[in-house]
Amino acid sequence: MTNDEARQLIRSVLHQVAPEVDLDDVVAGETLQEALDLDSMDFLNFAVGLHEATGLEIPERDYPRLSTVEGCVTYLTSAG
Amino acid sequence: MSKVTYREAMRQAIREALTRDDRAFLMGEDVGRYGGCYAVSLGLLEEFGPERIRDTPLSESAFVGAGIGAALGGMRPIVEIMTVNFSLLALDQIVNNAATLSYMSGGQFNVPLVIRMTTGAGRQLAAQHSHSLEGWYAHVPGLRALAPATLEDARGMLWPAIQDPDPVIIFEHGTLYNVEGELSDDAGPVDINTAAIRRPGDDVTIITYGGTLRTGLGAAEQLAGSGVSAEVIDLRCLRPLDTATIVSSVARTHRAVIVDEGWRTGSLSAEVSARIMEEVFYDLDAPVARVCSAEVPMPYAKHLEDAAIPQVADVLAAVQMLGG
Amino acid sequence: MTGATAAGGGGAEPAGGPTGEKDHGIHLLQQMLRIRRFEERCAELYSHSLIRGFLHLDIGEEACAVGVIDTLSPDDAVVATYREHGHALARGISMRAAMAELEGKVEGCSRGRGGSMHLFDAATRFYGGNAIVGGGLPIAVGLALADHLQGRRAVTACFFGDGAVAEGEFHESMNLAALWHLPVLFCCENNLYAMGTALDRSESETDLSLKAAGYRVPSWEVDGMDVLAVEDSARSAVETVRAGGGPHFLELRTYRFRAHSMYDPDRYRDKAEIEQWKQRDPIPLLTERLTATGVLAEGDLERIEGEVGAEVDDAVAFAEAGTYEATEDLERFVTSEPVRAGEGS
Amino acid sequence: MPSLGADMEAGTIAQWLIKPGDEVHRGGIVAVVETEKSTIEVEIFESGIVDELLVHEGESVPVGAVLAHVTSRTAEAATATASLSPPTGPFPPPPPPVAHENPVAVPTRVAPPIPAARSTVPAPVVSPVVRRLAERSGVDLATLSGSGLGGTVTRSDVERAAQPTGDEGARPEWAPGRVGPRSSPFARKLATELGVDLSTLQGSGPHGSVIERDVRLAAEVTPAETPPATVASEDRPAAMRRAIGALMARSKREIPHYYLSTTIDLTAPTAWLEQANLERPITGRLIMSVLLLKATALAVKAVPEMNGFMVDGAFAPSEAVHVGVAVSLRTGGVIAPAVHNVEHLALDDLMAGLKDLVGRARTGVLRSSEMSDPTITVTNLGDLGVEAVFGVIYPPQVALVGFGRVMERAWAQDGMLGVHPCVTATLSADHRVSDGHRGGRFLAEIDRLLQEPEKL
Repeated sequence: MTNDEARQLIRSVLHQVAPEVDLDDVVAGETLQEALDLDSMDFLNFAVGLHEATGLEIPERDYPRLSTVEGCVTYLTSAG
Repeated sequence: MSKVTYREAMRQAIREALTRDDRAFLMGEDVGRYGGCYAVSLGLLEEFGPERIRDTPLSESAFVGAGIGAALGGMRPIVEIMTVNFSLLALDQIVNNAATLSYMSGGQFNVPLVIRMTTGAGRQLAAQHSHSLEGWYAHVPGLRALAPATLEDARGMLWPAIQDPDPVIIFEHGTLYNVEGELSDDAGPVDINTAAIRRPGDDVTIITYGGTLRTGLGAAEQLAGSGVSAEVIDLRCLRPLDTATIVSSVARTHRAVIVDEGWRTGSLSAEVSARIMEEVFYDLDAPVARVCSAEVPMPYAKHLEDAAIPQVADVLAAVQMLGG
Repeated sequence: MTGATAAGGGGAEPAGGPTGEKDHGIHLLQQMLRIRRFEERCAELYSHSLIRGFLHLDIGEEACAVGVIDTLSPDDAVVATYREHGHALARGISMRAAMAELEGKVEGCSRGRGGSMHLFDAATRFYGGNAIVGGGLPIAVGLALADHLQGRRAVTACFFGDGAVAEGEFHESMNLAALWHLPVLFCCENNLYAMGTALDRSESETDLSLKAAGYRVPSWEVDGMDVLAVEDSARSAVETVRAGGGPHFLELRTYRFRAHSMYDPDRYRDKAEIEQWKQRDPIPLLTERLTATGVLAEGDLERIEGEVGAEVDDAVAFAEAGTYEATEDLERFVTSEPVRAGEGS
Repeated sequence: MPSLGADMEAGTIAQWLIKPGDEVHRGGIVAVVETEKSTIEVEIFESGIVDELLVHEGESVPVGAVLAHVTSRTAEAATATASLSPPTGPFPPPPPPVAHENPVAVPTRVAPPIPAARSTVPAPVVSPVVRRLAERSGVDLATLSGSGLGGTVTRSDVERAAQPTGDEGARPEWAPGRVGPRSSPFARKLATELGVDLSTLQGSGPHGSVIERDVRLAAEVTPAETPPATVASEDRPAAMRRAIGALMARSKREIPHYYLSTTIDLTAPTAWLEQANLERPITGRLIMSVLLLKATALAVKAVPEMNGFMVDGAFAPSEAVHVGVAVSLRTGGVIAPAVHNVEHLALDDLMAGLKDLVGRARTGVLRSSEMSDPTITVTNLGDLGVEAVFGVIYPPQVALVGFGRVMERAWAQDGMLGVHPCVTATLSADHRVSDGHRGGRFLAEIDRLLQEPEKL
């Protein structure tokens, strides 16, 4: 997966989880939870969405790696 | 309680009718030696003899008309027609005579006739053995139209039907004959005037009859899984319609989905929908939804037939549309 | 012609009634005159808009109804067509009840629900009044089946026209009655026209008795303009049917003098043909014979005409004095009411 | 002109077969008539001498018109004039155009499209509707000449006459100008019952229609005495903000709140949750909120006065525990629909139910029962950062439990100081039903239950 593809995927999963939010509002380095008001349920849904799109199991201990957009991109691209 | 099939329940009902009422007899194509096209009357020829289990030629109009005449003459005929599609060959007798004689004669004559026929799709029998034309018959004043969807009704509707002084048509959905279940040993006559609530619920009313009862119940079960409480009504008596049961349910749930294996255009579902509008319009929280058969002659191939007739998923989608 | 005997025919004796009494011939004449004068008045009332809907007159064909029905017993059943005023009157429905029905009054024999085409009467087992050509035949078979199953020795007389022979229900019913050996007397009133279509323009085989033969039903060709001939063959057939001889078929060769219905320009028939048949008008035919044999004495005909005229006047007065059923009762009898007269309940 | 069928209205004399002076006999054919359908011979039902033919060949006359006069030959009828016209029967045939004793009145030409039988009637014919319209519009009917059939005064005649004044009185109430939002019939009925002004609502139903739940939501927060909003097209968040404000104001006004707070060590549940989620696929994972909800629902057993409603000034405890879950909407506002019978739900089922509920709350497809029957509310606002939340009770409920953010804290246990995940649990409760002692017991019970997560 390329960086762009990863970004595109994150955007579309976020849109499903929280249709009102816009990824462009997120400043680099800012956590998604803070920037987009995601609660733990939203975050779980976000992880599930990524899982469904990629097949990655995403264990709970990896959650911190997903807290920023950059972290997500790295996570997804490095996973394959 | 015993385990019986719908077919056996129907056979028990015929046996009861012929045993309890000397005037009753069964006639139709292959009801005797063959045992009935769907084996409903298997064994009854041996039990009651050829005068009362009477094979007929392939003359739907003549033997249905003869049933009318015999009823006028004091008998209680049970006429079996193989499928609803074949009944069209006897439509003249049913609509022009059975349904009219009481009225045209100013109440001097009545026609205590029962006509049983198979209806519905689901068995890959294609476009001349599979249609659901119940709505056509339910259109006609002077007829009573019944759709037994359960074992109790298969067992219990025939007796009150033959005691009814007027013509009654019983529609047996072809996919039900092999349905097996527990039936009380003392199961007997049931009411033939009212609809039944087969599953109570609060959020949406699913209205079914005959072959679509199972579809409705299946959908309700799935809806329960996602927290939607669906009430399922089995119309049972298609004419006269039990409007009270329908509208009181919809007045509670505020939403209705009608599942009808007939074609949508000019269907029984249209009638039910209209009555809901007429009587409880101001209790509706969403437009009435209908799930009907596709407007095609029934296709043979399994996947096409499945696509043509109401499925659980279609009902779920309809409920979804209501925002229920 | 299978199993047919040329019963009746022109040679039958006038005093051929069951009792052999002179009165019988007069009785037949009077019955035919009642029908004729009744229907003539119907035509008049129709043109005055007092009778509406379709009105099919039997004029010219009276001998068929009178000759057959006179041989039936009260327990027998009659199924007729939409051209059934004659059959109803011959069977014993009162002229008052029939006329009131034609005027749509509640005193009519069908409470004004049926009109001209649907006269019914439970008391005389008169089952209509069926306006679907061929539709009455299966019902007749069923009535006979009911009699058979209940061990009653009754006969069902079923009237229909030559047009019905083209219907599937004719063939299905002939077959079923023959197959089950049921006591039905099929009476085909062959007036040569199915509405405006001549027999030879609608049937490949115009000898109708052959159709019956195809179902092994004994058939009789009868001069339908000669009431004595009709009666003679009908009596013989009814006796055989009643005795368990299975269904029989009478082809009554007759002719209607008037158009099919009131609104019929009658373009399909030659005027000469009509005039020719009028020479065989069943009423003068019987009158002449009764006169020639001395059965009908001087003044008898005038007396009968007077009685019949008075009966018609009375029926018209009764009908006009009749009442219309309240529209609140519009939906009564769509289905049965708990307590009812008549059989079958 | 005889009637030869119910659908025959008129006939044209194609040919007379008789002339004056001829003798005619009953049953004879006297004329040939052309109708719409065919050419038919006309039969006479009288015998006598023809006096006069009243209709010429080629002329068309309606059914019932007299065609000729025949003098009867019989003595008693000698003075009478027999005619070919029907007598006036008890059952009036349609068009009754001719007076029997006045053959002169036979129309010799039929005016299209129908015989203008009423054309000589002087006064204009006015329907009740038109009369009412005239009254309202101040139009004098006597001044009008009708443009309708047979001189009838029509609506448009009156409207034309009323035009200069531009009268508005005739405008029906349902005329354009009063269009509200699209709404279901039941929503309208309910809105009337509950005193909710539909025009202030945004629909969440099919095609954006206002449906039952929108009305109930509004009714919950808009007591009937609240003056209806005057701005028709207020946006939904603003409407909701107003609604929340009204409800919370009512709560604060009516309910004597008291507040308690305690900190709960979440070490055990956190460890349990980690382990539990390891065994689950990602789609089946649990979140801490589920444990908190379940613990709250079970704690109610020990302190039932937290669970139920104030009804008419008295507390009605509830057997079932329907936990209202405060869900903040990203567009602004908060709603607290119920998860039903939480005390009986296994954690996985509760998780599924919660997931479904939150999802639907945010997409606006809640059921009415979910909106109307929570017996206690839990707010988990802490999930988004704050340490503690002191909520306002949703009337007619009597308690609200708040959970703050799960934070790592220095925590002394068994004489040892360690870093533990902790949460601050708060209780807002109704003093009319319970007091601080019972409230404290309730929070302690939640704590106790959370320490044994495997039993939840």
